[in-house]
Order: sequence, then structure tokens, then C-alpha cells
Amino acid sequence: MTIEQSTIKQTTMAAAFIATLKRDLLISFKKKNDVVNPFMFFVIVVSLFPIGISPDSDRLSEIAAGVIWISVLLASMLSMDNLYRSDYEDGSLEQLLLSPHPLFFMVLAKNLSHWLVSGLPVVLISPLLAYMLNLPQAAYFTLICSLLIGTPIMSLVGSIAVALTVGLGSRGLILAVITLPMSVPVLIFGTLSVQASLNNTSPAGYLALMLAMLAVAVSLAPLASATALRISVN
Amino acid sequence: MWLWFSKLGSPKWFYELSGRWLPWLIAAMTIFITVGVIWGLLYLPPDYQQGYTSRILIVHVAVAGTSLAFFPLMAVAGVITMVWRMKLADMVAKMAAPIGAWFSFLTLATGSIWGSISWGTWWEWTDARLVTMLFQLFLLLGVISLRSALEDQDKAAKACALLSIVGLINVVVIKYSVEWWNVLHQVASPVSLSADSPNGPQFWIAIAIMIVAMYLFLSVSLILATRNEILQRERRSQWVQDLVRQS
Amino acid sequence: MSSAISESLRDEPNSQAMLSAQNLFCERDERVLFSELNFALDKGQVLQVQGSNGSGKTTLMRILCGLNDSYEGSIYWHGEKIERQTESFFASLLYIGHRAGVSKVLTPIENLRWSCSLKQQIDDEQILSALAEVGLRGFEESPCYTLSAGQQQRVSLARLLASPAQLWVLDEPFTTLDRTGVALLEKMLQTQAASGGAVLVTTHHKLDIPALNILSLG
Amino acid sequence: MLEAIQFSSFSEFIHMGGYGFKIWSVYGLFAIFIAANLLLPMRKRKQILREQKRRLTINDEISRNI
Repeated sequence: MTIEQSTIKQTTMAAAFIATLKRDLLISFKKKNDVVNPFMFFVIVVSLFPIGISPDSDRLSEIAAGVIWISVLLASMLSMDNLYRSDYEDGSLEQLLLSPHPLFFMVLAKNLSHWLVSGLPVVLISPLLAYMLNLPQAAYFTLICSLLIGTPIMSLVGSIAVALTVGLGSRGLILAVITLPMSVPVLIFGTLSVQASLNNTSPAGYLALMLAMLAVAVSLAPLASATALRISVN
Repeated sequence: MWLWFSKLGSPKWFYELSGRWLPWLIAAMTIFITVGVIWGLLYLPPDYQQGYTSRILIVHVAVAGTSLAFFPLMAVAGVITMVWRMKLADMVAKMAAPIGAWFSFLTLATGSIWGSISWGTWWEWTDARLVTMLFQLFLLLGVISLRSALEDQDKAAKACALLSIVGLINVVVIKYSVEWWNVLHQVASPVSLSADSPNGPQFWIAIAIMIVAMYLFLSVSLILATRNEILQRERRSQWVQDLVRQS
Repeated sequence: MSSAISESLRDEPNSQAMLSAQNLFCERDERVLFSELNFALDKGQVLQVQGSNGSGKTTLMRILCGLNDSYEGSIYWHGEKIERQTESFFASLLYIGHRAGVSKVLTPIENLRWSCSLKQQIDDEQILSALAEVGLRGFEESPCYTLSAGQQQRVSLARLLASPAQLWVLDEPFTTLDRTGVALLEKMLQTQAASGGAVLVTTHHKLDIPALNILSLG
Repeated sequence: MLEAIQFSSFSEFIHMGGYGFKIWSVYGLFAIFIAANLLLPMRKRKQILREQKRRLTINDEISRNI
């Protein structure tokens, strides 16, 4: 047996992408805590607001969209920490970096899997919480749409900060300090779109803007995450 | 070749060049600050609308305008660090972040003092500029805390370079989204910090002088800090040791 | 500072050699780890990197497989700089570091399915036979946290068998292995060399391999 | 030059149309800001030089004794 390049059947990029996605989903499925805890955190934080502010349904309906958006933000940041850390600790990240396929797509696969297990469930439960916060019916659809577009942006942007801090022994709150200011634009347009449908104007403009932001994030953020990972593993 | 040049040549070259320039820069800075402050305090006529508060504005606008330079500066230094691995660029970026935080903080402080007179409140969420400045301060603090968290100097240099580039994009996006956000929250918009209100040419000359003064001050403080950083990082090199012996 | 295997490399990259390094220089925390390091590694060779603790063995390994880029000098893969052909270089490289690259929550077979398919197409048969060869028959479906450190190391060794690669870069692969594991790995190194591959390995272990070259650091 | 000064008396200059305290505190902050960013690096420079000089003399002595 001789080892020549021609005898080795290389995987296609798509196959490597799918393998990484499958693996991450499998790990999330096996480590249920990492998935369930951020979700529970989200539900609990949202239910604390009425207690802290006021049970008055009119006031709640005013702040509902903002409360849900900020809680989503915090929950997504919390779940983010696991994105690369265990891979870094067990050495899988090195294997990922040594893949012959562009790291961009491998990072994208990991971000996608992270969003599927942490972003999507939050989006799906949000109508229930919106009901509990007395958000007017007219805004439900917009809220879900804006969350559907906004949560992947947060995953993609947060991934950069996680990648930068993955090698740190004591990350503490540094992740929050870096990520939270970055999510201001998403928060603004997310809440503005809900506000628009509450005012009976069309939220389409904001959602389109958010879609544009998502497009930019998908094309640039994995590049930054990949660079950050190479720096951190260096 | 390039690597060798940037690694060994640059800090020394910068140190010597900046040593020659520093007296002139300090002299120019002193003149501009003195002229600007005296002009502002003594000669600036009270604005018919804003009264004496234009004296605050000249400081505030100059500091604010200068603090906008920090993220572009750090991002450019970051690109140089990542592409050409020039150590000097990283030293400049490292020292720029805290100075930038100072600038942003002073912008916020003077802005809110101005606001307390003109708006009757110390903080106004409807002013896009102050809100943007607040988030710029947060982003700068993020860069600083990332720098202090990473122990490996090389890693810290690259990580902060990347974060500065991402941060620059973010500041720009935040600026536009906050402006948009304000336009749409049709709160009775207070007098903005811009040139809406009629001010005489005296005011604009004062602001121009102060802006030049602040950029000079930025360069002087950045050069001073960078020279310290060079002395520390290059302490093993022969020229720094000679310099220390002579001192 | 360090012994060079092939002094003739100094001027021109050896296009015959599979992997060669020229004038490598690396400094870490203001301490020079190595400078003017030259060596060449050819088909059928095993190169053992030796050196005391902290002499930069791990750093060298990470530099050579492209994980660390804070070095000066040039590294050539088949006579061409590695930066210019990372894809084909990574495709023909297998690296095992201090950390095995094995996720603890996954089973050995799930781990290998992923890590092998980053590089090449592979089916479960190949994975199963590789796992059997490293002595993990019966453990294929148990999560890796139930395995011992040595067994986890064997999972990552199975990767070497399941997906053939021209170059193996192994950083202290013997540390957690028991005696049969050591013998197994030595045999694997020999087979790799005999079949036209090459191995870079750091270890304090005395290797009993005919095609062995030694590079000493520090 | 003197005619152009906007104040007729010193107390009016301090008072600044009732906003004296706020305006002066802006200039005070400004002064502190400038002084801090110039003096702190200068002090640090002295500190660095002193420390490095001490280290160098220790090193020199060690090498002389050898």
C-alpha cells in the first residue's frame, strides 16, 4: 500500500459541512443541559419582568417587545459560551482548523447548529411569552419574523467574540462586555419593527434592513470568527 | 526581509523620529490649547439663543470630533498588525484604546453638562451622538479588557487587532441605526448639538482651533505612551539599554 | 543551536523532500526557542524531535502543521511554500496533539466519522476495522467519557489508520499509552514509513525504528 | 484686544450668565483630562527608566563578578 494523493478520496466541502453540522447537533442532543438551560433562562427572565415592573397589562404590552428582545439577547449570549469551548479543550478545534476545506464554512456549520438548538427554540416559544406579556395580536407575526432574522445575526456576531476569548481560562464577563454593545443595531431594528406593526404601519422596511444585516453577517462574520479561532489556537 | 525590517527597525526609528518631533508638537499643542481656551472663555460672544453655553460646546465638539478618530486609527493599526505583523502598529493600537476611552468619557461628561443647561436634563436618549458615543466607549472598554485578559502578547495583538476592525464596522452601523431610531421616535426633539442654531463665525473659528488643538493633543499623548511601550517591549535590545544607561 | 539534518538545504528548498524547513526562527515571550533551524523529511522517514521541557518541541510541531504562524523562515511541502497550498497540505496531513481531539460525549465511532470526514470520504466499515486494530473492539458505541485516557488516545490513533495521509505529525503520542499501545504505535509508525509516508514525532521514548532520524532542539 | 473681551468685570466672568459652575467644571474636567494624559505617561517613563537602569546595573555587576 502506498500513500499517494490520488488514491485518497477527498471529501467535498458540502460533505464536511454536513458532517460538522451533524456532529454539533449530536453533541447538543447528548449534552441536553447546554441547550435546555439557556432556554429556561430566557423563559425565567421574561417572567421576572412583570414582577419587577408592573403587572398592569397596558404597561406590559408597551414593553413586551423590548423585554423579549433583551431576554433573547442575554440567553443567546449565555448559550454562546459553549460554541467553541469544549472543542478547544478536547482538541477537536485543532482538527477543525486543519481541515482542507475553508474554515469559513466549518464555522458557518457550527453557527448554524448553534442557532438551531439555541436560537430557534427561543423564537418558537416567543409567541407564548408575548401573550403572557399582553403584546397586541397584531404584532405577533412581526415579532416572530424579526426574531427569526435577528437571532442568527446575534449567533454570527457573538461567535466572533467567543472565538476571540475561547482560550481564556477565566472569561468571566468579558464575553458580555464585547458582545452586548455589538448587538445594539439588531435590538434597535427588532424592536422598531414590532413597534411599527403596533402603530399599524408596515414593518417590512425594518425587516428588509434586518435581512440585509443578516446577509452581511453571514458573509463577513464567519470570516472574522475563523480568523479569531486561528489567533486563539495559535 | 520585510519581517526583519518591521520587527527590528521600526520601533527604534519611531522612537528617534518622535523624539525629534515631540518638542515641536508639544509647543504647537500648547499654543493651540491656550489660544483656543482663552478665545473661548474671554472673547467668544454669548450666543443669542444658547447664551454662554457655546463655551461648553467648543470643548465638547472638539473632544467629540477627535474621539471619532480612535476606532479608524485602531482598525488601521489592526490591519497593519495582522497583515505585516508590525509590532509598532500594535503598540500604537494598545496605547490608543485607553486614551480613546478617556476622550469618549470626556465627550459624554461635557455633553451631559451642556445638556443639563440646554435640555434641562443630564442625559437624553434622543441625542444620537451621545448614545453612539456611549456605545463607542463600551466597545473601547471591551478592547481594553480583551487586551488585559490575554497574557500572550502576540495573541493579544492579533485578537485586539481583529476586534478593533470588527469594532469599527460596529460603531458605524450603531451610529446609523441609532440615528434612525431617533428619527422614528418622534419625541419632541431638543436642540441638537449640530450647527442648526445660528452661531457667529467667532464660534466656528474657536471650534476649528480647538479641534486642531485636540488632534495635536491626541498625537502628543499617544506618542508619549507609545514611547513608554517601546522602552518596555524593546528593553532587551541594545539601543534601549544604551539609552537607559545614558539617562 | 540545533543540529541540521541536511545542511545543503540552506540555499535552495529540496524539491525532493516531502517536508522541509529553512531558517526557522521562533521567539516566544521574548525568549528565542530556536533559530536557523533547517531540516528535511522525506518519504519513508520518521523524524523524532527531541529536546528538554520547554525547548519548543510542541511549538515546532504546531508551526510545521500550520496551527501557529508566529515564526520566521520558510516551510516547504513538496518544494513549495505551505502558505501557498494550505488546502492540499492540510488534506495530506494528520495531526495528533496533546489533546486527543476526541469529544467526550460522543462515542469513538461518532468521533471518527466527523474527524475523518473533514479530510476524506470514509465509511463505517473502515472506522470499525481501524478501531478494532487499535484494540477498541467492544467500545465502539460507548461514550468517550467512559474510556480511560489511554483508550481515548487510541481513538485518535485509529484516525491514523482509518484515513491514510502522507504526513503524520504526532506530539507526544506515547504518553498515555500502555505497553501494548506503545508497541502498536511503533508498528504503525514503521508501516507508515514503509508505505511511503512520513512521520514527525516528539517523544522522550526511545524508538526502535530503522528509518529513524533525530532532530534535537535546545 | 482688551475691548473685545466679553466681560466687563471679573465676577461676571466667573458667573457666566448664571452657568458659571457648569461651564467652569467643563473646563476643569478638560484641564484634568489633558494634564492626566500628559503627566501620567511622563511619570511612567521615569519609572520605566529607573527600573530598567536598576536591572541593568544588577546584570552588569553579576557579569563583572563572573
